[in-house]
Amino acid sequence: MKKDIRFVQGNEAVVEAAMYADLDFFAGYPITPSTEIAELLAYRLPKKGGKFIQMEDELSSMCTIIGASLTGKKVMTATSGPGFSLKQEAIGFAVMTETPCVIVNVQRGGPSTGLPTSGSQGDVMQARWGTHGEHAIIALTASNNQDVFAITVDAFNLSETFRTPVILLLDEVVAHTRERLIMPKPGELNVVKRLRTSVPKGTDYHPYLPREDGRLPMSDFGGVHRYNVTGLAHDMWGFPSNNPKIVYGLMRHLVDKIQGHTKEVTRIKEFFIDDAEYLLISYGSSARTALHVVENRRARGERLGLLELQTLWPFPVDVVQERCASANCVMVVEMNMGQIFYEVKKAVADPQKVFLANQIDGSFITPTDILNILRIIQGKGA
Amino acid sequence: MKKDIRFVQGNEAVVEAAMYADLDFFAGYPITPSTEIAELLAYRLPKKGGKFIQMEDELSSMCTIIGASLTGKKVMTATSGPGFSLKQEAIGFAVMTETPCVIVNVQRGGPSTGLPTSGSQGDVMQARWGTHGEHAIIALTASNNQDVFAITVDAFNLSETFRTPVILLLDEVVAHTRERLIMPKPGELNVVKRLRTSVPKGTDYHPYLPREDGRLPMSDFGGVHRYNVTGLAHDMWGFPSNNPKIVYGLMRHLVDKIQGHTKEVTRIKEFFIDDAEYLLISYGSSARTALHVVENRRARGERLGLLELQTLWPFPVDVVQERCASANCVMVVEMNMGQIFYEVKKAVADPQKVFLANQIDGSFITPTDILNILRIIQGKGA
Amino acid sequence: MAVKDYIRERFFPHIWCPGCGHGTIMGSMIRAIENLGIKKSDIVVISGIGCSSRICGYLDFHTLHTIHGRALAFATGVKLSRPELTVIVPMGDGDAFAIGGNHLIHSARRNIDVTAIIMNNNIYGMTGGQYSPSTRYGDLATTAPYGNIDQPFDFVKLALGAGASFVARTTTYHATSMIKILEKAITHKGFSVVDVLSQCPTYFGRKNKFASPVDMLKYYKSQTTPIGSEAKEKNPDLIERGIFAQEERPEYCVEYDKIIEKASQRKVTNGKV
Amino acid sequence: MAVKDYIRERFFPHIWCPGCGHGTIMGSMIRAIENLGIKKSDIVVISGIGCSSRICGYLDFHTLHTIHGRALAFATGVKLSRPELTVIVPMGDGDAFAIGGNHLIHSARRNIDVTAIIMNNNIYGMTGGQYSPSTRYGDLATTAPYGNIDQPFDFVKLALGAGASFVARTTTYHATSMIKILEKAITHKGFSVVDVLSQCPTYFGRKNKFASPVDMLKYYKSQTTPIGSEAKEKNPDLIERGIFAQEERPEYCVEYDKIIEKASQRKVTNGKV
Amino acid sequence: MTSKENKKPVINIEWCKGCGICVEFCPEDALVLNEMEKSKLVYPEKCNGCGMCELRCPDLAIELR
Amino acid sequence: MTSKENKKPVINIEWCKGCGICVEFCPEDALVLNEMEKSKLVYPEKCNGCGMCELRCPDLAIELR
Amino acid sequence: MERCRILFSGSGGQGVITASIILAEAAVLHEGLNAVQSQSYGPEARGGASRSDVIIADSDIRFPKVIQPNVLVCLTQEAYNKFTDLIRPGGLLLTDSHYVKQEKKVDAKQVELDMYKEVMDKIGKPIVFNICMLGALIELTQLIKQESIMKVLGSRVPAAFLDLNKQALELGQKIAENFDPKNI
Amino acid sequence: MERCRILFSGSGGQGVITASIILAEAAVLHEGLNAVQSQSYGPEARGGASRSDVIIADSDIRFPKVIQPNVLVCLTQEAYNKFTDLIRPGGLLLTDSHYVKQEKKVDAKQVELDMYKEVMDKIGKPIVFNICMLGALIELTQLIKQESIMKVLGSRVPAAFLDLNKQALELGQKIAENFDPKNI
Ligand SMILES: Cc1ncc(C[n+]2csc(CCOP(=O)(O)OP(=O)(O)O)c2C)c(N)n1
Ligand SMILES: Cc1ncc(C[n+]2csc(CCOP(=O)(O)OP(=O)(O)O)c2C)c(N)n1
Ligand code: SF4
Ligand code: SF4
Ligand code: SF4
Ligand code: SF4
Ligand code: SF4
Ligand code: SF4
Ligand SMILES: [Mg+2]
Ligand SMILES: [Mg+2]
Repeated sequence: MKKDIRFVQGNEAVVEAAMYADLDFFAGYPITPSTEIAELLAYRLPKKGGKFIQMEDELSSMCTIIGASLTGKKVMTATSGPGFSLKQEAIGFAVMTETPCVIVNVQRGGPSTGLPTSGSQGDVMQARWGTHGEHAIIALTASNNQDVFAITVDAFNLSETFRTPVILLLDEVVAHTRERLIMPKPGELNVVKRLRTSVPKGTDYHPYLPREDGRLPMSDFGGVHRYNVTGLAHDMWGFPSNNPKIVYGLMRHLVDKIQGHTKEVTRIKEFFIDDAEYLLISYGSSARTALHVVENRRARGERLGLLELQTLWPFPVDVVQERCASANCVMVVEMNMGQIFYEVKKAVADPQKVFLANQIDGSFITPTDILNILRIIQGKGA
Repeated sequence: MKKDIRFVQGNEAVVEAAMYADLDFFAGYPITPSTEIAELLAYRLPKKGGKFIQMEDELSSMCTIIGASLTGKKVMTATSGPGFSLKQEAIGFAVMTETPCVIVNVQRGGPSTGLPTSGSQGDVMQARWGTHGEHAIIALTASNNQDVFAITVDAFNLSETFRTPVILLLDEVVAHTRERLIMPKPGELNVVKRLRTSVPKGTDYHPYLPREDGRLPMSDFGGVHRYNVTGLAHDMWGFPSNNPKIVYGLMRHLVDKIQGHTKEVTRIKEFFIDDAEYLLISYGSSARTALHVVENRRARGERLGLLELQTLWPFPVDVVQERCASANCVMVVEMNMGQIFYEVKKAVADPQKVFLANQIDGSFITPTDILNILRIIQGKGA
Repeated sequence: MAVKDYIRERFFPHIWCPGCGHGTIMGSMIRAIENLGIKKSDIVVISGIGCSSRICGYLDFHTLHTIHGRALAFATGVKLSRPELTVIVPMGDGDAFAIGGNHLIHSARRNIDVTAIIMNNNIYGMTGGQYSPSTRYGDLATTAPYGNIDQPFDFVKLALGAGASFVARTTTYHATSMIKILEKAITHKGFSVVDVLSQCPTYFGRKNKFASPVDMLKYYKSQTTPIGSEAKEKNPDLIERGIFAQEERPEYCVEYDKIIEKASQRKVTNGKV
Repeated sequence: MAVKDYIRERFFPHIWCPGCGHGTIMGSMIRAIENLGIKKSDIVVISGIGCSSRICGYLDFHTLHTIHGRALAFATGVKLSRPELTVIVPMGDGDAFAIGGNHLIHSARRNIDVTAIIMNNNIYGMTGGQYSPSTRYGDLATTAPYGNIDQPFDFVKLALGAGASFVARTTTYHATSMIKILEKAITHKGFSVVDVLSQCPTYFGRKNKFASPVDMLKYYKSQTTPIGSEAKEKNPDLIERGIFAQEERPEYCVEYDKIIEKASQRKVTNGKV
Repeated sequence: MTSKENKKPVINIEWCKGCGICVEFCPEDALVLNEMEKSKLVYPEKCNGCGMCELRCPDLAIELR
Repeated sequence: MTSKENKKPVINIEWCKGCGICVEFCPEDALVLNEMEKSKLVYPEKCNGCGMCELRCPDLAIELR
Repeated sequence: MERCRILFSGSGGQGVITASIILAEAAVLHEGLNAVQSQSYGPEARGGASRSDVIIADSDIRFPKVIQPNVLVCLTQEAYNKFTDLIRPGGLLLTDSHYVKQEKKVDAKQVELDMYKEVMDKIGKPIVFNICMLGALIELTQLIKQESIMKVLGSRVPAAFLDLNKQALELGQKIAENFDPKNI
Repeated sequence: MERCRILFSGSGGQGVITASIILAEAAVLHEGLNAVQSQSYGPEARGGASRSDVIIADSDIRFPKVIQPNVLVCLTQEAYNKFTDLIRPGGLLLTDSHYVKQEKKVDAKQVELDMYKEVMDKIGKPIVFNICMLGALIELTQLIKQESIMKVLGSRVPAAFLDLNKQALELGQKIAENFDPKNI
């Protein structure tokens, strides 16, 4: 079979991947630079009997997909900064009710309306901490179309596996850059199906009682099991409880099911790491610039390496620590004032060797930007 | 003059302090456990010609106070977890437009609806990172009525001084506990007035051109200077710009005016720190339990000390580092899964000596909770 | 089946205060459903946050207790995914028309087949008696200590203005007709809004000089009148009850099926529209 | 004064596409203000986000360019703080009635003295042509490639249902009457909503077979009619324009003054209400 | 539905919260609030089986049987 | 306001975007889009000074003077 | 003085929370003491069991909750069952015989008073039952002076009702004064 | 092949962005090459100057933006003024004489073609001006084969207009072929 090659934007890669992962339902509200995702799905979803709805705002879009997910659908929404802020309350509801869903946030320049059409990576910490209350979350990213595809499929898979919202944290540059996408064949990538309970009708089903392997099989709303779902702290039946023991169990479960599976959730890519003196750590579009620099300097014999993170949350502390151990110097390349930078500092044994190479003026980070900072780190001045 | 002593809830202390700090305008939406603030202000504000309005939701409440602030008023809103999530987009607008305002978030158990009537400190990281886009923020807290009063006045002062939203991050226990409040006399506490431009009518006024001391005098909307305010990246006139130089300057200004003044913004309290072997770090209601433990053990000759943080953001890295230097062991006492804990770990030279003493089951952290963990840290087991 | 077959008995007596109208509405809902003979597993009840919203815990249907004001958005997701289910959304007046007002008008506009039941007690019960968008001018509330200066919405007018195809009003006093109205609302193919006046003796009543729940029901009895009655002509202050609109209009999920049909006939052309 | 005295000339030519109706509305706004003789420094213009909202940059008043959908909430803060100012809020149809719908109906309910001008192009212009709550059934949009199945709001009906005391509709073709209507809306003491049909040739027009802005104005000319005209009787599909409501009702800020008066007469009793 | 005519209210005193609604609006005054503030069918002979007490009780505490 | 009767449209070609609205709806057909796609008062004598071109121009590019 | 930790418990309508606040406020405003008060919110506070924690001391009070009360007041059987085990050895357990039957011995002074009945007999207004309870409490504990309570009531209660409250307070004191432990 | 970095610039309605995408898509889908394309969004994309970056290479392309183009296409004077300094030494600068007057010498092959006029004269439809430009570009750079462009057009353009596009493409090629640098 001939390869199915496309020339598409990152946003289109998201759409193709979501369709590949059996997306059934999308609700959204337009916002630059994520709008193409909605536009394409408005066209694509009905073709396979799926549902697309443009809601009145981002708050309702988020709520709508949660409702749809509970009926057994695979669901997604897509937005950018301001809309991501608006979705936070409902994202917390999805966390608390353990409802699978994928939220795409195509980052643009902030804060506030900021620079709507510029790339940025300013929402990394918000993806982790944007909703109120203690919780854990999964956030993934990618730097090129092929990876965007794979990571999007992964986002759905992890969302189903851990019954949790997964945030796909892209950025304007990745979303809007057109490049090749080789469409994976059906079956080529793993697609995790919704895990449904095997408890038969008439037998008690506990929506919030984890199995031995920690997973919680679901029962579709409208199916044979009638149960309650609430954003309040709740017991294994889904009914409100403020019994400290039950609350404690719930909180630990919600956090541990993610933090405790960091290894399984971690996706990274490594370039010339083994003997790297200067280890660059980057993600999303800025990893492209970082890789450009690494390849370029390797060609001149300089020992640069790149660790590209695709899982941002839970932060892969162990992997980062290990990979940084032998480098003389670590440089985090990102388009903000150091959000992953501080996580790396926290992770490594000798934080004073970690530096930040960044760009915050709305323009895309260039190889020169990185090299200039590298030179300074090397003590060579400006 | 006789002391004016009151017996009030923390929420009332906030109200008294806000009135002391010349609050003119409050907009809010009821939510437990912050509602008393709105209720009391509905009664109090009109008495002095101030305005109280209950809006249709939290999003609009936040926007409404920003509008009012721009006309020259001192403004406040109050909410709790879910409402705080909803305000995030507009908080970012206040950051970007440098509009003074105070946002009270009385924390309750989360995530989602969680435990609406329980105390918690789960929104600490959200206060820092809840809105999209890179930014800086000031967040304050306090543990008892007298401090709540002083810190609330401070919140207004810092908000005016730095032209920035200030988050007053209380918790249910502090908000709902009744205790003594000795009302400061007029003039006893400093009250910073809105800094208005001295540029006369007809002369050009630059709303976003910092003075030499870094401050930006304001001109009331409706006054003699007509200018533009926007959430887009903007120039010194307030007009949209995506010129990288201007954007860079704006971003640095927004962040540096706060991060660069960490020392001025830092409020702490110290108890028995000098010779403390075991240094507890805490804030808000949990600092009460921590202090209880410290005093209790000191009485038995054990060298415990407490560093109570009242400024959470910008995180007082230097102070924490310095105070922790001589302790054998640092214990962060909080009611979440370690939000300030990780900041402390980041700040100190030897992070492995930092431990977490926390409570996440919805009940208030007790001296026994802390002592049990202390015993384990001391290697004495459970 | 008996009423008890529709509830989760272990949570009774329920949490609502003595004489709270919300319980009566719950009873009427159950009876309407019983009369219609809808299977319990075909019903999804979705609520927001408020005293009213606690209804979810008590009903033995698929129940989804969501966040304040957004229940209809969740309902849109459930209904559009599974149009064959009966979706009922009981809401407080604040939930439905303060924070949730936008979702209500947009649901009405789309005419999605969901039944919105407004458990309208003219106050925020759950948070302890603040004024709501249906608190009348001059009424007292904890955030309106000098009397409310907000004009209330007329929920019926607003729902009609937004395009709702079924709009009705009733009260907890008029339990028999409430049941009938709810039956019609639930069977109506399209978005239905039923404004049910419901007493909150604890907060609204106490603040506004109603000595007891009984007094509040007396008020509903004496101060309301069927639509277009003579009494209304004489006393225009009377609140009308009955069905204000019941129209057949294109329903959203049905319309969506047409989209699916159209779409499946067209060929995908390189992902371009 | 001339039109140019009301604008920030250095930003001209403006950013709107050739033939975009938003410019015409801006012109009419300026002329209405000029006719009313209101001082520039007494006017605050507040907008949200959208092509429409860029109007703030161009007008030499106090201008506040806020976030999507919330302009009226900001306006409430400004107006309630400084009731003596004239507050005008130009909004896109999406801004006003999609994400911002709730604030619009609540502003109407409160009857706060703010003038909301809906620059209604039946589309999301800024984001490139998605359907809005006023996109008609069957129209095409980038998110409605098979034709829109949403029913549009009738903004006039909705505003009336929400209790707005001044409601009008006009079009960019009818520039003269637009100016008159805007004058009345601005002077009206209370919340005013003016729905101005405004062409977006770039997205709405192109998708929906309007060859040019001119064609769109022709449509406004031929497909609208004054309220209660004979033409409407013959062709009920015609869109009515004119003033639908203009009523004196208690205005929010005025009411608030009464609260202040009441409050200052009562003694504080230990902070208790 | 079967006819309710011969049925009389049975009150679940565990659920009854004593609001008095059934008592006040019983057309035949058949019900009374007892000393425990619970509704009681004191005059069963008066009861016409109309069922309004059942329908109005906010606590689902009355069932005609 | 002063009478506009003797006034004629003056077009600011820097601002005119050539949308053609003024041209199409001029009651006297006094305006034309020129080769640069800018509006031009080609027949000043026809112009009746009604000012509709000014009022409808989306670019504030016309002023009657 | 010794730090005194008091836990008040009862049902929603009995006014326990109000009484507890009055007590604490009296301590702070009129006796120069420190006091903290907090109460259980949450679903259980509506209709069901309600609880109010008061600590009174002459030094600073940090930890504001009562874990082991010196003084436990239970005004419903449910509250009695729930809280009675918490009491500190040697503490005081006060109940009202109309509502509660003390079923077991605890290592505390157990006082059962007929306050409700007496209020109904002597005053006839159940609304001041809580104040009567407060009277009994201050009599038994000698924690706060009657005048201090009256001052607080003076600032909170409409003048017309002040006398009624005073009667209730004094009634409570008298009942407690007359209490003979042997009666249990 | 050498990595080729192309910067297209012009005004909104000229179809530069579409042309750039067609070029890049042809490289990827029909010539087995890598290509990335991105464009400026933002206010300037509406009405004002628009810009599209294309990189074509036979190896992986990491950094996706064009900083110094080998090939610079300017279709308005404004674009010419703004971007002309960016060109790489030895690169190619292509402009249309109807829109742009090349005012200075740069260290690049400067090509000024009369594409707009020719399109109007020979085809009469300004809409295919961008395709004509593309024809000239592939002729001058020999980067992509004509057939590859036509294949992309075949999948994008309604059948009825395909021929028109072909004409334009070929016209562009011919204009470029005939270009004599001495004419400048
Ligand atoms: C986002 C958010 N804001 C506010 C609240 C607090 N809150 C809970 S219920 C409620 C209103 C209750 O009033 P209503 O909807 O009329 O229901 P009722 O309790 O009267 O039945 C409010 C404001 C919340 N839970 N979430
Ligand atoms: C919270 C948020 N959501 C979405 C957007 C993206 N957005 C900007 S303008 C707009 C709609 C524009 O449509 P309309 O309000 O009708 O104004 P127009 O551009 O048509 O004048 C949208 C969805 C945003 N800026 N903020
Ligand atoms: S507070 Fe009001 S609405 Fe809530 S349960 Fe009590 S009576 Fe009902
Ligand atoms: S896109 Fe539409 S609304 Fe926006 S400026 Fe262009 S024509 Fe006007
Ligand atoms: S059934 Fe009717 S008559 Fe009988 S007790 Fe109930 S209300 Fe009264
Ligand atoms: S109506 Fe129900 S709750 Fe009320 S008194 Fe009668 S039986 Fe009891
Ligand atoms: S209406 Fe204005 S912009 Fe349009 S052609 Fe005429 S002058 Fe030019
Ligand atoms: S003023 Fe009137 S007549 Fe004269 S050019 Fe303009 S539209 Fe035509
Ligand atoms: Mg209510
Ligand atoms: Mg629009």
